[in-house]
Amino acid sequence: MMADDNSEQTKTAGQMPAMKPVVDVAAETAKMETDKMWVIMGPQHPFSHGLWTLKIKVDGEIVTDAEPIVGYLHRGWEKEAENRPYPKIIPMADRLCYAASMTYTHLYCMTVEKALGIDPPDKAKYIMIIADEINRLQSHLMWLAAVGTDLGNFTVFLWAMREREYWMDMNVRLCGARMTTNYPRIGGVRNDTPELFDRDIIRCTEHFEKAVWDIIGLIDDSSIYVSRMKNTGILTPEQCANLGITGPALRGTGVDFDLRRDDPYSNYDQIDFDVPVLKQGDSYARYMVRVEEMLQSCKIIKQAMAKVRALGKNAPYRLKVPSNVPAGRHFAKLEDPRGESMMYLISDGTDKPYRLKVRSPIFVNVSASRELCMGCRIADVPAIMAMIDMCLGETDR
Amino acid sequence: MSPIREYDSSWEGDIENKLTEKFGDKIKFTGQEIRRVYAHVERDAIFDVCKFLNDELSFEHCANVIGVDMKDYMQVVYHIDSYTTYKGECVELTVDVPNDDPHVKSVSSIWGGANWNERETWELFGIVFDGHPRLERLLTPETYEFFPFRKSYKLRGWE
Amino acid sequence: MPMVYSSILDWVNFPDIMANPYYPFETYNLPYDISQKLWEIIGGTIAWLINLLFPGNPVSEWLVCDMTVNFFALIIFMIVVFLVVFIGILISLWEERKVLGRTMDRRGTMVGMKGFLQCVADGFKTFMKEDTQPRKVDRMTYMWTVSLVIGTSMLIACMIPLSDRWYVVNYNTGLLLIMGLFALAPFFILVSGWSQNNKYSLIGGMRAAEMMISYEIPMLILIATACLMAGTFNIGGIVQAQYDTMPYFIPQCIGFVTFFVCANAEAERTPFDLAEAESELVEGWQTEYAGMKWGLIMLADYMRGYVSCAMITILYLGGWNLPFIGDLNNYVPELVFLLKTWLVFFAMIIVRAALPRVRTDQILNLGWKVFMPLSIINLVIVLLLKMGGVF
Amino acid sequence: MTMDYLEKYRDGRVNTAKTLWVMKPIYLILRLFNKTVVHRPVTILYPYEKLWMPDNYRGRPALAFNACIGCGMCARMCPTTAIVLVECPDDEGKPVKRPQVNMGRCSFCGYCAEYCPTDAMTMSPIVELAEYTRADLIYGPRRLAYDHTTDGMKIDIEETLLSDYQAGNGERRINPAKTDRPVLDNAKCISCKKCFKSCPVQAITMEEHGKNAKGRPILWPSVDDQKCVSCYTCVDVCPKSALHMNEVL
Repeated sequence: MMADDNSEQTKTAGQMPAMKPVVDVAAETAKMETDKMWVIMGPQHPFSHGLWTLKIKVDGEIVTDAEPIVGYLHRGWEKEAENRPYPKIIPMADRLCYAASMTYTHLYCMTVEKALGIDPPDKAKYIMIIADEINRLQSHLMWLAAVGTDLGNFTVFLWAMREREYWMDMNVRLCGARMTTNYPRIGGVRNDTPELFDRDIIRCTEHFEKAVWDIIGLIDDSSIYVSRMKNTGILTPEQCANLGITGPALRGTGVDFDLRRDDPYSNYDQIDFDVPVLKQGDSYARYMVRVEEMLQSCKIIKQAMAKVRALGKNAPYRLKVPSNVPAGRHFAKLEDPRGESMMYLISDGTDKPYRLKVRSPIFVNVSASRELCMGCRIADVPAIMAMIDMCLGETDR
Repeated sequence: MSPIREYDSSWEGDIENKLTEKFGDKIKFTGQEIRRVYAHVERDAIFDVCKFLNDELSFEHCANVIGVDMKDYMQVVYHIDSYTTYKGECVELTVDVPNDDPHVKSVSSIWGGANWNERETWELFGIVFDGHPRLERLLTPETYEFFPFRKSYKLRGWE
Repeated sequence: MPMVYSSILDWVNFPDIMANPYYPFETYNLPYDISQKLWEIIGGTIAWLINLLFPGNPVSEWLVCDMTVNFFALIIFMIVVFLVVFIGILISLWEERKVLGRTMDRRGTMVGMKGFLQCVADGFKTFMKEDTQPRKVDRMTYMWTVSLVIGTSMLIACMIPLSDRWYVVNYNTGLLLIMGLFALAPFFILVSGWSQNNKYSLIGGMRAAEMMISYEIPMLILIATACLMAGTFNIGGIVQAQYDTMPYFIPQCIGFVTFFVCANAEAERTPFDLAEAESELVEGWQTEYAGMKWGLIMLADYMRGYVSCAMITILYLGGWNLPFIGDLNNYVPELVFLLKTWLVFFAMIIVRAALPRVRTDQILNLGWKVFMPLSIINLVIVLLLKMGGVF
Repeated sequence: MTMDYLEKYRDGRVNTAKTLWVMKPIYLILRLFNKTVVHRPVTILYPYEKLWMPDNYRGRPALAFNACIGCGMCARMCPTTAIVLVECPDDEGKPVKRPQVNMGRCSFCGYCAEYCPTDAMTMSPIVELAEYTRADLIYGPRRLAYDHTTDGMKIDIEETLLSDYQAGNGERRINPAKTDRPVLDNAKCISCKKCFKSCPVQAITMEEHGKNAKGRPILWPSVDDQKCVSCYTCVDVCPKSALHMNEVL
């Protein structure tokens, strides 16, 4: 409905199944008198990747209500940030999301740069695009691994983890750490790209573009996988936008919106890439959007690497910034692997923020789990919630 | 949903005009950037402004509801996005809430996505959202009787 | 007439087992032969020692008489049959771990003997664990059902004949007996799931029952088809019929594939492990079983996997005979049988590595809308072949 | 730009005729099985084999004891307060201040190595830090030593000044330790010499600027530009906040 109509999607949209729940819950329950029971999945449950609970009310195998419970990991991140100088928040921002730590660090640095009124050098921006996309790939591969285990296949888990390891190595090459990278700085990045990094990352990209087809063959060419994901957790685009769902889940319903293209930050407007959009609005569409995003990330990395190379070895990559930030209110948005993340900073002229608020995409996405899970079967619950790609570090903050 | 339009620099002025026309001096514009509109709204008008934004201007995504403790008063900040008519546009609405009467009308009936954000703001700042379907503790334990993100709540620790 | 015993060799003699009047089988039985010879050695030595102390006592005589030899030989027979099956199952467990590891680009278990000793270590670990039991379970059903699941699995695993000389029973309806015991477990699982007072277990038990009605009927039709083709319910007869004509997976290729999938479901292996669906129902019907009980359940799972593979070997792959080698088949048919079983198990492992778990409604659809027609088609083909006089 | 994957799979591979189509995954699995049986899997046998790590890998912090000047920049920048300065004897037995790192708190962010003005603190590639008690995790200055420090492990801040960048002279990179210098607010100074005593590089000398009403000399610190490493020690110890760091932008 929202994507441009000249694309092929319109042609195929007619063949898609009508958007209705798998089972008509109201009719089913009217027919027979059965007892419903609450099944509490979590906080220690194989399907909850992290510490959270999903209470589902089941009628036999059919879910009639769902209620997520979060907060087991609440650390008071925002309050703690109010008591530290600006540079010391960067390692903390790494800990917001373990799968794609650099996106949050980048977001934090962008917010403070905005408050300082400076624009980081081009080289830093392109390096951060590379780093962001590496992290997007890592996060998506971790999600792919989780999809494998959630649907009961361990092979996909390990194959995806194997590919993720190469991107982890790229992280190590770039900044010396695998997960909590502490790489972006206010006004640039920590260090220049190391020697031979461009060669390594192009190799890694080319390897991945080939290797991902194996995993795709394992999932998309397997009728069991596809039938497990198709027609489950269907949302309409109106519902999706209203519930605040962002990211691949939103694009899977047909809303053509990507912050990288529609609200460009950090030189993303200089880079040519496609935003995958599908109209089905089911778990399989969300899956396909994410896989295509991984392939697009590879293209972005190649282009950004070419731009970094063109800028030369001596181009500046880190600006010196004052330690005190002038008073004001600023926010920045960024397309996280999981959706739209946002930081809102109120500075009061000292070297510590007055208030720093993080908008986490998962926090809002997971609040829609009732609408996602209604009418599906228990076996579908992991398949549907896997497409949300839970990450508790940012949810509970 | 409405049709998609590509970005045009006249959008911000457009939004300002439409909002001013409808709400007059209840809404005060404090700034403007590319794809950003900043406004300050009176407390009693916030629900109507949000409804107008959603229904008429097709701002269908409420990104964020933020509570801020300004010591003398409190603030609620809304970030509202559009996916279609004003694609990529973000409106920031700020509402002042007095300390002794921290009530503001809930917008979770307009945007389902505001539901948890408002719950979080209530539990951390004590700002009550009238008409919220379920104003309960979400992140902190239910036994908490204080609002930990207020400035009056001091951190204890090494730093 | 009292014999004169002078040396140990007089006590330990290996008579023809068939000559024993109490010999419990009709044909030659290798494990019984081994057991009897073992008892001849053990019992003969004991008898000789006692006779040294008390010459001419009746106990020594009793220890080597026909009836006693038969009795103790049967006890040893049980142990021998069980041990061979047990080691076979441990090898299939090891095979699964290694093959699954290699398909996932990792190494599998690495503890001793190319990882085989990991089975021993795991067994040790589960036996050492504290045997916890939730307070509110229905104690009797909780213990009994799991014992029955383990017990029946072990029983059928031992009852599978490894060759025409390595068997426990040789009924004419031996196949039906095995299938009857094989299909019992889902009932126990259902009751066990209820008895644990746990929602996951309850749903898991329900799923086991739900699943059984979907795969059991096509499976029984397929078995009946194979028996029809061979003209007998006797396992030896089926194998011999295949040796005389051809392995049945050639004429019954549809049935072979269908039976393979059904056997996967019967053994509750990964595409069909709904009853213990790990991602949604923590450990399914096994959730509340801890320590040794859980270890035995795991072992029972592999026993059922072994039985499934053995059934496929018997019904479709020609059992313990290899074609074209004639009399060479008489040397180690048991090993041939086990190797074929492990080969089928390898295929099961590959399927496990490649496919995710199906949903409950999907397996019902699959059972009734795909396997049922396929098995009927298979039956029709066999009937046509029979009527055409090919078999 | 094209979307290869979506073009291929948009409609979904599965239709009713192919409901049982599972052969491609099985083929892929067998292919990998074949490969890993002939060659070896990608996993490594960890305690016996280890991955190659690049020079800039961030394991535990390592300290070159004699290169350290005890300025405390690492302790100041540590986001988890894992580092404290302790007194310990140097090679000649004189008590000096050196950092001590609590590995139980360390978050391996690398700030200590980055901000160290003399590159005495580096990040070593050691990651195996398990100990039996928490007290064992506290690494004293001597225990922090690491013998195989290479140039690749040293990380320096190479910042471009904002003024340079805006003037188009963006290629000049500079370490803030070379530009930022403490500046004295003369009115606040009480001539207590605390900055002079605490300066780790003896960059501060007390210069006399007349006498006060009581006849005592008025001593104001003056900073030697060459020696100063801009470590904030004097700023921190100043009891009247008379010194502040002048950030050159």
